[in-house]
Amino acid sequence: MLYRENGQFKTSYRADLQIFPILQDRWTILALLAFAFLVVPSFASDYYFRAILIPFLIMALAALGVNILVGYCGQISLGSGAFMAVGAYGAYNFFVRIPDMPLVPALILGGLCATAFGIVFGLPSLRVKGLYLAVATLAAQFFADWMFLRIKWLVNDSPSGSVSVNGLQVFGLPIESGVSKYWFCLTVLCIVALLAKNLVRSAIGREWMAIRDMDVAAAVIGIRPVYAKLTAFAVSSFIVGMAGALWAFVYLGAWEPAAFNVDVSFRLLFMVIIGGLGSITGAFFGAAFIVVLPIFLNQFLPFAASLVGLSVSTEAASHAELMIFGALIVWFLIVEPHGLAKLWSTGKQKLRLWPFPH
Amino acid sequence: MAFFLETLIGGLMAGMLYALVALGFVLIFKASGVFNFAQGAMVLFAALAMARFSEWIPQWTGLSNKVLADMAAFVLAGALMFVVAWLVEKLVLRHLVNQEGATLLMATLGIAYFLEGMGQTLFGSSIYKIDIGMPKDPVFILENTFQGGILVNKEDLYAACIAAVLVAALSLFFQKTGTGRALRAVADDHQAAQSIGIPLARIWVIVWCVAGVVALVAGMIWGSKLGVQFSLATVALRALPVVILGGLTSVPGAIIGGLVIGVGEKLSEVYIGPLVGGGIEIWFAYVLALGFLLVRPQGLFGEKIIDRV
Amino acid sequence: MTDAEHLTAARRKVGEVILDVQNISLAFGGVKALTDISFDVREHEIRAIIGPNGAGKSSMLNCINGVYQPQQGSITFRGKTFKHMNSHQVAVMGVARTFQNLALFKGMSVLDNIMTGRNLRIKSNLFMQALRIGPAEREEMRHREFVEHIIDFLEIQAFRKTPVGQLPYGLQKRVDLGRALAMEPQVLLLDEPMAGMNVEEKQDMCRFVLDVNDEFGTTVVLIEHDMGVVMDISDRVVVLDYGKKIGDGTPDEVRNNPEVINAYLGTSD
Amino acid sequence: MQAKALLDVSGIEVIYNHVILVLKGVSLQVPEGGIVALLGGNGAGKTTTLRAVSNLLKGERGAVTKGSIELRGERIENLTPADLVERGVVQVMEGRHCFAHLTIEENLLTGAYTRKSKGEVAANLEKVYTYFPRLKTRRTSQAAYTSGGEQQMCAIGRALMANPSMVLLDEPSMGLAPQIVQEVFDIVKDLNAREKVTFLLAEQNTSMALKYSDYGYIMESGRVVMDGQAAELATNEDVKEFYLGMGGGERKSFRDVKSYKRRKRWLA
Amino acid sequence: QAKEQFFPLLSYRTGPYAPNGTPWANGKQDYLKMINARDGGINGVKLTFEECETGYATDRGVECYERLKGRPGMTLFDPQATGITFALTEKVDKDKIPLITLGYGLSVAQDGNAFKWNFPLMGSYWTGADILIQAIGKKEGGLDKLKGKKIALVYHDSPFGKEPIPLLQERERMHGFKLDLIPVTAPGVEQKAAWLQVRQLRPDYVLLWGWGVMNSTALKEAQATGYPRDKMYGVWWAGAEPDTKDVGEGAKGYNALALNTAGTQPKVIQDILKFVHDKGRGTGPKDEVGSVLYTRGVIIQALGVEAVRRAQERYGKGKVMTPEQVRWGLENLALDQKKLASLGLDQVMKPISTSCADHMGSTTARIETWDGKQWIVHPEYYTADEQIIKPMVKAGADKYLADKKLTRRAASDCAS
Ligand SMILES: Nc1ncnc2c1ncn2[C@@H]1O[C@H](COP(=O)(O)OP(=O)(O)OP(=O)(O)O)[C@@H](O)[C@H]1O
Ligand SMILES: Nc1ncnc2c1ncn2[C@@H]1O[C@H](COP(=O)(O)OP(=O)(O)OP(=O)(O)O)[C@@H](O)[C@H]1O
Ligand SMILES: [Mg+2]
Ligand SMILES: [Mg+2]
Repeated sequence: MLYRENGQFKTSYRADLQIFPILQDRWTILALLAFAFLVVPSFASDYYFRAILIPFLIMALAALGVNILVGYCGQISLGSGAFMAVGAYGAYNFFVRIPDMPLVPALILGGLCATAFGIVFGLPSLRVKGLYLAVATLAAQFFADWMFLRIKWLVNDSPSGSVSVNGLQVFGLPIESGVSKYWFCLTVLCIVALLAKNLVRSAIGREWMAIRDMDVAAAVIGIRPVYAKLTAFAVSSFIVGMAGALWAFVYLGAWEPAAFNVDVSFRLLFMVIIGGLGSITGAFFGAAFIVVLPIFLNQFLPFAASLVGLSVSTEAASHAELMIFGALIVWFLIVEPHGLAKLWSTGKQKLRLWPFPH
Repeated sequence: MAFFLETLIGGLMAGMLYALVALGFVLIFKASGVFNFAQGAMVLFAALAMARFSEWIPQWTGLSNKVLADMAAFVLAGALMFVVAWLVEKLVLRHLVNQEGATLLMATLGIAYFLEGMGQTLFGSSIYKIDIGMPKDPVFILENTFQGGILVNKEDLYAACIAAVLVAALSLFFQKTGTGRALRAVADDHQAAQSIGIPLARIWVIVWCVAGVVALVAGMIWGSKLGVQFSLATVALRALPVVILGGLTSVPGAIIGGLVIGVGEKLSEVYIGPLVGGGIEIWFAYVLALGFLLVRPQGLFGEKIIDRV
Repeated sequence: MTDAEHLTAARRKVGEVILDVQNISLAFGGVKALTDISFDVREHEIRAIIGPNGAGKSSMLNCINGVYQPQQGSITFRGKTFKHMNSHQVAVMGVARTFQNLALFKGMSVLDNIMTGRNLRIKSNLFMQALRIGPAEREEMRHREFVEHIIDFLEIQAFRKTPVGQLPYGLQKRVDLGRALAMEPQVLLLDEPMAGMNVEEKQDMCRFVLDVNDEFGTTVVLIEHDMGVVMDISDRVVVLDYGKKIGDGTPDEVRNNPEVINAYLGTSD
Repeated sequence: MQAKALLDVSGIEVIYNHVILVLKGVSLQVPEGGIVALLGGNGAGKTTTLRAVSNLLKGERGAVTKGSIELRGERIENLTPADLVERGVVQVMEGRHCFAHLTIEENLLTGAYTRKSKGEVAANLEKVYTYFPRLKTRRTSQAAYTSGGEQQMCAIGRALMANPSMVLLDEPSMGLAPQIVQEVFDIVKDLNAREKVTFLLAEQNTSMALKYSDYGYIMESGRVVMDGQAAELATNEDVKEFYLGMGGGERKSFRDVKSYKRRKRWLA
Repeated sequence: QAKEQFFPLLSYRTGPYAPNGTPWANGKQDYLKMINARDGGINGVKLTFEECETGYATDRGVECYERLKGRPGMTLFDPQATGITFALTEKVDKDKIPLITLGYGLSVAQDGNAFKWNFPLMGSYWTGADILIQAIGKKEGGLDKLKGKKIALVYHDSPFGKEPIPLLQERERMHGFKLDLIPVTAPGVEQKAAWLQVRQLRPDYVLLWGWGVMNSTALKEAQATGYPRDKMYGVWWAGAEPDTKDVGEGAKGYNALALNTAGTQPKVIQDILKFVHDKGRGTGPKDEVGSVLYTRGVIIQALGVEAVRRAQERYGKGKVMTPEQVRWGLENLALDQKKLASLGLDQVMKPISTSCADHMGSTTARIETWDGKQWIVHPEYYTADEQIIKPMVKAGADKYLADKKLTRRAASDCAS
């Protein structure tokens, strides 16, 4: 019985209201943070930073944002790619138009642009629900795709519509190397995750969940659906917009609207579902699953095949990758329909009982 | 005027083609409450099968009659879709009874990935041809009334007729048979349906089969228009506004939705597009659907969304 | 009911009319759920609504708290008359409610469910909540303390952190009540709070309702099919039948009203 | 039990979600043509027991991990619910579960899914309508928009449409007006007497349940803690006190019991 | 340490563009295999490669780049997609790895003084568009005859499709034709509205700027709306077998730019067949060897190999070149007709010679026509008009440098 809360009595509500009320969790999280901030940079190669960790962190951030809207407030959205795009292009415009614009304020302003866009496209949610809303939010997606291709001003008159940024720095420190980019993304992610966690365990988070679970009952206890839904759209699109700006600035460096196409929207939705709706940790699991797993499979499959003496073409490997990825999604869902985060907590629950079966 | 009519007719035709894909979504949603994300992949898979079988069957059997070979390919592809349906039930749906919509949606995503990989592995990822003898050249009608006549695409006309027949048949099936009722019951509440003896397994195999055949027909027609290749899966995105505008649960809604969206997007592209630089039809279709939803949140013919304490 | 019991009832100072329902009519398409219903509820009393299935009892509550908009009639609450109210306004005025078909927030824990009942009273804004600095945290703690009292009161301490969806039906009903109580309502509308409970659990539930009524002076409007409960704890009873009011009065009056016997109680007992 | 058991549940354990152990070895027998009541407080595991029998656990992510369930001597743990309906076992689920989008009549007709003869189904429909006249007047409204009691009647009626030989009733009286409750139990008695339908009945309304059943089991925290002939149970002092609210013989007023707090239980 | 020159091969064999990406990738691989088999590598340096599937998606492309860029013997990247090119342009500058984008990518990157690491070899969208206008002018009997004519650009609604617009507008100003822009939303499976517009506008010519499924769909819609295919001119990415094969007779008469010839006669293709396919080591199906995109893949790889060879001439024969040395090689390519002939490439491409200022090296192309079964290349060569393109490239590059706060390369930098 390594993992349990027995014997940890809380003597005040403050203690019980901590993010991680269980001692072991607190230590784990501290260790994890130390690991991420200090240990990882000491052994990870540039490839890991640039190709895996950074996209993972940024997508986890975006998934976190989407999870607020979809997982906590129950408003299924397929417009996340658009919110990312608005965040990216918004930040870009502030960055290039205002001389000496520092990076962090540009990101935040980009996030705010996404907030405004999100609120506008969130208005239909006051009337349209569920899958109907999900499909309707695709309007935002396709509109944004179109807007950034068509409105020259938004791309600083670049004829082809592709834009780029360089010379990123924070407080005078250049954000160029893989490690510095990684630290920067990780810091942003940690701060946002903390704020998001605070929100979802506060009154506003409970309002979102109430609206999600039973909106009529929520209204009866005095929750205003308009306020709850629109704040969810606002907060979510702010975070997603920031993630979009990071994706563009830090990961891609140069991008075209297609970098935020409808595929991205779908992938974000998948991340939150497979990770676990309504769970901050779920966003991390989901991002890992959807971002990292295919890359892993892509490299692992030829290797695995070579072990058994087969040589597979890239083509066959990519097809097999699709199949295995699909099969894994299904398999995980069958094991735990509520996502990886739930699987995780069930695992912990078992650990609590361990070594006794019941 | 002539041009307006041309656009209108073109829009109607395009709408019917969308409806064909939309139908697949509606069927599965109606019968199991699952939003089938794999519909696009099923269209692709079925079309790939059909295209390759019609190539291979003459090689395998020495059959030289093209029509017969095509027919055999259709049947074989249909059988393959049956196998898919059976496996989907056996390996996926059966284990996810009574789960939430989001979970099921995600599972169909897994199925979509799997089918895409499988399809390309089995049948190749190049571009293939389905030629079922659809006429490609335009015809002109009302040449006396309008100078130059009005252009109608014959291929689309045929396709529209096929779509209409399919929809009519399916509507009848849903309205007139006890199975139709059972399907709706399953969509409402898996567990309750089980408790009164509706065999979910059989129902799901049936529905996925029918959806598979619809996908095959859609794949055949779109494939003959576009060539059979991966992009076929993306026609699903064009069909989504149709589905929600018509209502997720309504078979006739797919047709009406298709017509509205088809006409709306073509007219907008042709008449509004040039003013704003063009390329608006896809988001316009979605905005149009959204506009309808604001008036009727369940789509034109969808079942009312139940909202009660 | 014995005389002694009436005495207890009398000792609680039943006050002025707090809620007055006037000529409410409500129809859904062809179905007339309510026809011209009027009754009043006095401060601190326990007012029961009874009637056969489909009589319109739940619909009546829905009208009072703004879920349904009656086609006719008005509702006066503390002297103010409303034709239409939305649920939010009603909640702000201090009317809370439980539901017949459990309307708990399934994905949330018991604690969070009850905490939502406090939401109207939370003053800190989004940013303060995100940062959880001083005032926001203190506020959260204050409400938490209040909610803990409710949890103690309802004896569901053991399930504090359990997702409500996993609780047995009877406990869910209690959580539903807890959520309503967390609003510190002046009027509490209860829709079959004791359905699906055995006698002992009903006794517990009665105790909760009576305590709330006694200690906080909360006015209670109660729908219940168990005549034992209704007759024992309510001060006055309204009887509905197919949307019409067929009786109104003290339990004894109602019990002896031939129309009520005919429509609802039946002769066997 | 004297008569040959139609249903024999022996020592089953049920675990939800791989971790929550709910039934800890429940055994019970239902004789052919009997009415057996399953009593117990909230969360005792009555619903879970019924789900285990009708094989509806899977949808709740629960599983029977120990013990066996036999119907007419045949192991049924691996059958689908539909197979069970084919064998005549139908469950009325707790919490109604009507098909929200279907009308009342459609709900009832889906209940007859397993039956072939149109004529019999029509006759059966009429029979249900005579049992519950209220359903007839509401036959064309969507189930979601009917009152709680109407939905409960619909759920019961729907199960009867399958012409079952055994019915698992989960809290049939919940939310029904007293008259209708009476009626439901009369129907149970009637079907039992005339059509030899067997009933397993999970019920909170203990007095009613004991009045109409032959045999009773009392559950608590996932175990059967007492069983016996219904008449015996009804006179047992403990049962009287805890389940019938008649400690000391007389029924207490709900107003008076308010002061006494702790429950006495057989198990801690 | 074995002497190996490593070629990362970014490709897409799945996804919407797989039919086009696959032969391209096959050509690239087969050429490397052939050089190893025929010549034993470059002056004894073996060529190695690894393919990485991008699925045409930018983020996967970046991942592939990051995965492969650190390999020993790293040579250069050819991302095979415009979106990936954008993202990599930012990165190669820091990592100092050359990026070749033959016939695609950024048109302004022709200016080697501004874009040190980008090599849009053999043509950009501006040169392509320019040549198409010239060809149309020729057909009309002179560029001055274009006055009053209507030309519609049906384009893939993405940076790829929008690149030619500035040049076409420039030409529009010069010759007085009217340019209509008709975007097609990616991937281009539904073009009814676009072609209805074409029918309404009745342009004299349609320029088709598509990729993947968009091309065959456009041709089918043209057929369905009765627009004459011989009035249609496609870019070189709309002129390969996958674009027309399943349209067949319906595309007869359709023209497209030919950046290279196709067919199995050229010596280089024969060599590939002989040294690779006949040995059973071919990458794709044998009957696709020599198709348009396959041959383009061969040329891309050949230029990469020649850049290495050129660099070896300066930095030491038989040595493994660093990416920086390869860059010098790319910047100093001088493949004249004789050299091409010796490489067996003389029938598939024109001579090319690059310099510090000009990273393109050649701006010639021909026109090809689909005869219902195959592509027939017309003999005459067109060369893009320097007068028009030079200033545009300069202006674009200057704007790029200004936006980025960068300066042009010093003359001394060219020597290194
Ligand atoms: N799906 C589930 N997941 C986890 N736990 C469950 C689930 N369903 C029921 N339980 C737990 O199993 C126990 C028994 O529940 P069950 O519903 O069988 O009780 P019951 O006797 O029917 O109670 P009631 O009279 O309230 O209906 C309860 O403690 C409940 O929390
Ligand atoms: N939203 C609605 N749409 C249509 N009909 C409705 C709606 N709400 C209620 N009804 C109908 O109004 C009538 C009264 O319903 P209500 O729920 O008020 O009954 P009730 O008295 O609470 O019954 P029960 O004791 O069974 O809960 C019922 O016949 C019901 O079908
Ligand atoms: Mg009611
Ligand atoms: Mg129960």
